[in-house]
Amino acid sequence: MRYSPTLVDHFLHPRNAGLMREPDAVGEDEYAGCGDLARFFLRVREGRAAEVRFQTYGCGPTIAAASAGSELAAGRAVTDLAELGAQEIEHALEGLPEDRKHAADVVAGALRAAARDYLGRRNGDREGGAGNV
Amino acid sequence: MRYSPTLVDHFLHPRNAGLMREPDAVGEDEYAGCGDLARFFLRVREGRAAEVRFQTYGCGPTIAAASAGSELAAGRAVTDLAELGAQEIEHALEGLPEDRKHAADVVAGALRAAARDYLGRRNGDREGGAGNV
Amino acid sequence: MSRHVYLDHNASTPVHPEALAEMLPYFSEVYGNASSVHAFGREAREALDRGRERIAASLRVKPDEIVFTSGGTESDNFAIKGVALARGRGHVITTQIEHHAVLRAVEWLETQGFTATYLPVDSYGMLDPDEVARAIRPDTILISVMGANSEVGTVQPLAAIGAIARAHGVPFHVDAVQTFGKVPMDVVAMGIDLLSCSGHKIYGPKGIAALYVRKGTKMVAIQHGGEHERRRRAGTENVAGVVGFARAVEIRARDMAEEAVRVGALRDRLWQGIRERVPEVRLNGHPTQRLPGTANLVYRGVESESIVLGLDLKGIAVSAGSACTSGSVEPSYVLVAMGIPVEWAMGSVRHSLGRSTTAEDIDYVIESVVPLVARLRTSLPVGAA
Amino acid sequence: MSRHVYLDHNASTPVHPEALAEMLPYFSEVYGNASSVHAFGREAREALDRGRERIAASLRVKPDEIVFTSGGTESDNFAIKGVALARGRGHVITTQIEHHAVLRAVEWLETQGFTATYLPVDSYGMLDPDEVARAIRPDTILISVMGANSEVGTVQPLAAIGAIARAHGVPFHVDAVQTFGKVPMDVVAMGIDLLSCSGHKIYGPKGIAALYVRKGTKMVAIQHGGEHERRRRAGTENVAGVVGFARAVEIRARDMAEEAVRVGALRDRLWQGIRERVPEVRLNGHPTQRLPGTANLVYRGVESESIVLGLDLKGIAVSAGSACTSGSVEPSYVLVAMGIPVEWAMGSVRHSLGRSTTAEDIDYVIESVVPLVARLRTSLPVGAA
Ligand SMILES: Cc1ncc(COP(=O)(O)O)c(C=O)c1O
Ligand SMILES: Cc1ncc(COP(=O)(O)O)c(C=O)c1O
Repeated sequence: MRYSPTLVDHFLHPRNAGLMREPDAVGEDEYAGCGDLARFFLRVREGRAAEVRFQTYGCGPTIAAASAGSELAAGRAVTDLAELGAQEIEHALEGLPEDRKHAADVVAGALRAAARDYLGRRNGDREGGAGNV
Repeated sequence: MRYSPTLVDHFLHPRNAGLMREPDAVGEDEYAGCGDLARFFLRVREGRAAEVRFQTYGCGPTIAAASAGSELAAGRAVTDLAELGAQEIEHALEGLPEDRKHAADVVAGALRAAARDYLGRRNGDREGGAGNV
Repeated sequence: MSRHVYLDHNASTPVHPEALAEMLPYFSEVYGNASSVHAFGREAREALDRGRERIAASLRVKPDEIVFTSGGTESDNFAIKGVALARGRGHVITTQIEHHAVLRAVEWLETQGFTATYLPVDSYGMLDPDEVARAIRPDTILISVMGANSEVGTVQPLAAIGAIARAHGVPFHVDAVQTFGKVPMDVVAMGIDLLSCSGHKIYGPKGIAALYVRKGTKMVAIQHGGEHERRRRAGTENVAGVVGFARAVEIRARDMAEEAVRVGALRDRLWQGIRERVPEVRLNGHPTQRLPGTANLVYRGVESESIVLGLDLKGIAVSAGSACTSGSVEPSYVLVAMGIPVEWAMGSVRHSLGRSTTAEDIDYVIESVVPLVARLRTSLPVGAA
Repeated sequence: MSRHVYLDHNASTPVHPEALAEMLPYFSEVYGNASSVHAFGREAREALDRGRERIAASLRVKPDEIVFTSGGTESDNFAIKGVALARGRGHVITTQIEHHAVLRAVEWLETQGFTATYLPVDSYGMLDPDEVARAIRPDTILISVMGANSEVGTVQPLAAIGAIARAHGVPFHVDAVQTFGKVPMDVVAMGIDLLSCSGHKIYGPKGIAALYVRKGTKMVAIQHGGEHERRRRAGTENVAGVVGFARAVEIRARDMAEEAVRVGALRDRLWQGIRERVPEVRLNGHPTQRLPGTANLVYRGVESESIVLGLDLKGIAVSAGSACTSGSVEPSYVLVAMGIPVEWAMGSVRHSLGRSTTAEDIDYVIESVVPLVARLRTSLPVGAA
């Protein structure tokens, strides 16, 4: 098999797939030139990702990467997720073939975007609040 | 085998090969661009080839063609040999591959040359004689 | 994964056991070089000549009109570049849905100062012969149209195109790699001047193919060296390959009609089974002018590669219309040329049936694909968000 | 004709039984297209990758520096045209004694506006590296020199030539079709940038070969189509061929040194046996820098083809240095380049020994050739007339 058993397992049984109602943050990334797309929803409690859900469109590795990404993001500090690297996703999948590295890229990108969306909103609140002080 | 059993037999056991002392006629032909060469010697009695010998240099089919040519020339009228066609040689060998047709050409050419050499010498004699009348 | 179902016969096929059996002596027993004049060489030459005659007979052409090559790609390259380079310059007509072996060869000619027209096709993948007639210019030197498309199976109106080519005195090349041995062809009646066909698509070995070149067609060699193949293609001849190819061709000629009916019925069973149970699926290609064993399906909103992977994990081999290699995916250029919307075209899956395919195989594929598509769609609906 | 003696191993060889055995499953069992992503394709891909690794290991290079092709001729064409067309114009250096696959490819480049120098060799068929150095010009884009000559077996001073090429920054191609697997080679130490090698000359199958392309060598594909072989050579890969080739290469690596000694001794026995009993015979080629199994003899005044035929009728396969095809014979261009007089060169006969050759074979050849040459000479002495 080209793909690790872990990747295959995520593909066959994706964790945390689907929409989230009223998320605290949403982030999306698309792989340039490629149709692959991932979107993550975060529910944040005390600066941590309490709940993570995703939607994705793409080849098997992208689906698996999104599932693995949702698992490793859960419980993590949002500030931490804002700097998430693709290698961590790839590591969680026990490797990716050279021509499928974009699966990790697009998922890491979407998670970072969601985290930054949250941090941006909070900053916006604070800034807004600061104006009222 | 590419070659007929008759051809192979002539190649393995060439008839009438070798020099002739004091022949009545000699003829030679060479295949243009190809190293193949045949030379025929005739001893003529009453307008017929009483004895035929040849020398040749060339590939197997040329050697065989010379041998076959020497056999079919023996006993023939020299005027007849002066018009000998390559097809007759080829026929005597039971065929030649397309790329070895030159074997028959060069042998027929050498036999014609020998016959014409004889006829030329005789004409020379007669013309010389006529001047004396 | 206990079950194995191979529905990728348009990619490659197993060598027919009879073809393999006939090839075997030509590896270690009859091993002479067919150019050698001694007995070992002549034995090889005889097998080669005989192979040429057998393939020529099946195409109903003359043996010396067959040139052996190393594959469909080489045959296509040879036909296109060989004719074009013999002219030096001019205009080539082809279609937007050719195999890359043709497209890239024509594109290369464009870099060498030739010009080219890539004709569109309709939504069935069919070329309109009138388009060909309109595209012909005084400097047109070649028309190259595939016999049948490998992705969707649409069979082109070759006879009509051939008649136009003949009327204009333009050489006509047909890439018949997916056509020869699958649907009836009459090379002469169709006015074909050059025809590519290949071993491994029709149960012959990989690494051997042929180009038919009608006598009198002006072309030059593109692989230079010794004087093999009547100086048209240099290189020691692959005798075992030719023998296996020849046998495979004969077997196809024998079995083609019967197989077409059997495989066509299985393909219909597949399509019926899926359309009844999966919403938003469509079948691409022409309803009647098509290869019997090819079913190209698209599932809206689902990416093909995830279906290929899902089925692969069930032991089923199909192929994605669009392949994401080296990071760049396009929807299949064939489907795009047919005007299939991109969100559909990204989800195309080709099933190509063959000799070994059974009704049980088909039912297993249907059983496997239905929940797979459902899962891929329901849990991962980006479009719906 | 009861006895069969094959002394034409430079023309082609039987597939080694171990190589054939390893190939067999890749015809009808593992038949996927190596470009397909499903399990059937991956199995084929693994065999292909593994084959590439095995051949790379034997050459001590990296697997992705190996490109598979259909034969030595294609490898030579690809190396020469691929490098030249990447540059667009320039000057190519080669020798007068290359195989036609190289000569004709370089000649073709000349028709495309490139220039070429064909270097002479000495009377042993040896190229002087200084000649190479002197021929290099600012616009020289390629040096192509064969590893060993197929007719006379002379092995060229590759390391010296490679050093010169490297010093001038000119890519160095070696046609090693007759060299690889027969004499030790060190691709990297010899400064070789491109190396052609082929299956059927070393007990692998016909129809498969490779080109080593050192990483960083600038070249373009010449066979266009799909993205196989890292976009360097389009076309479905011949998996069975690669597997058989890889095994053959490994066997050669294992047996080469021992075989060289054994076969070299048999060749000496042949030459001694003949020279003692036949007047006016000479051995062509280099006394020490040579392939172990090649003996090129010339018999003064006798035409080679009649010897080939005479031996053929005894079941012995040898080859003529000069071949009279399509009506035109030249003496071997290799012998002419070596300065062998024409009346000698027309009588050259190549004996190429191999794995199966025995001392009995050699004695039988000597016994057969002695009376044959005598008969051809005594009964048919044109020169003497
Ligand atoms: C229509 C068509 N032409 C050409 C080819 C090229 O054949 P190959 O990859 O065997 O060289 C193929 C197969 O992939 C094909 O389907
Ligand atoms: C030195 C050399 N180069 C190239 C070739 C061409 O190989 P092939 O005929 O297998 O394509 C040969 C074999 O004939 C050869 O001896």
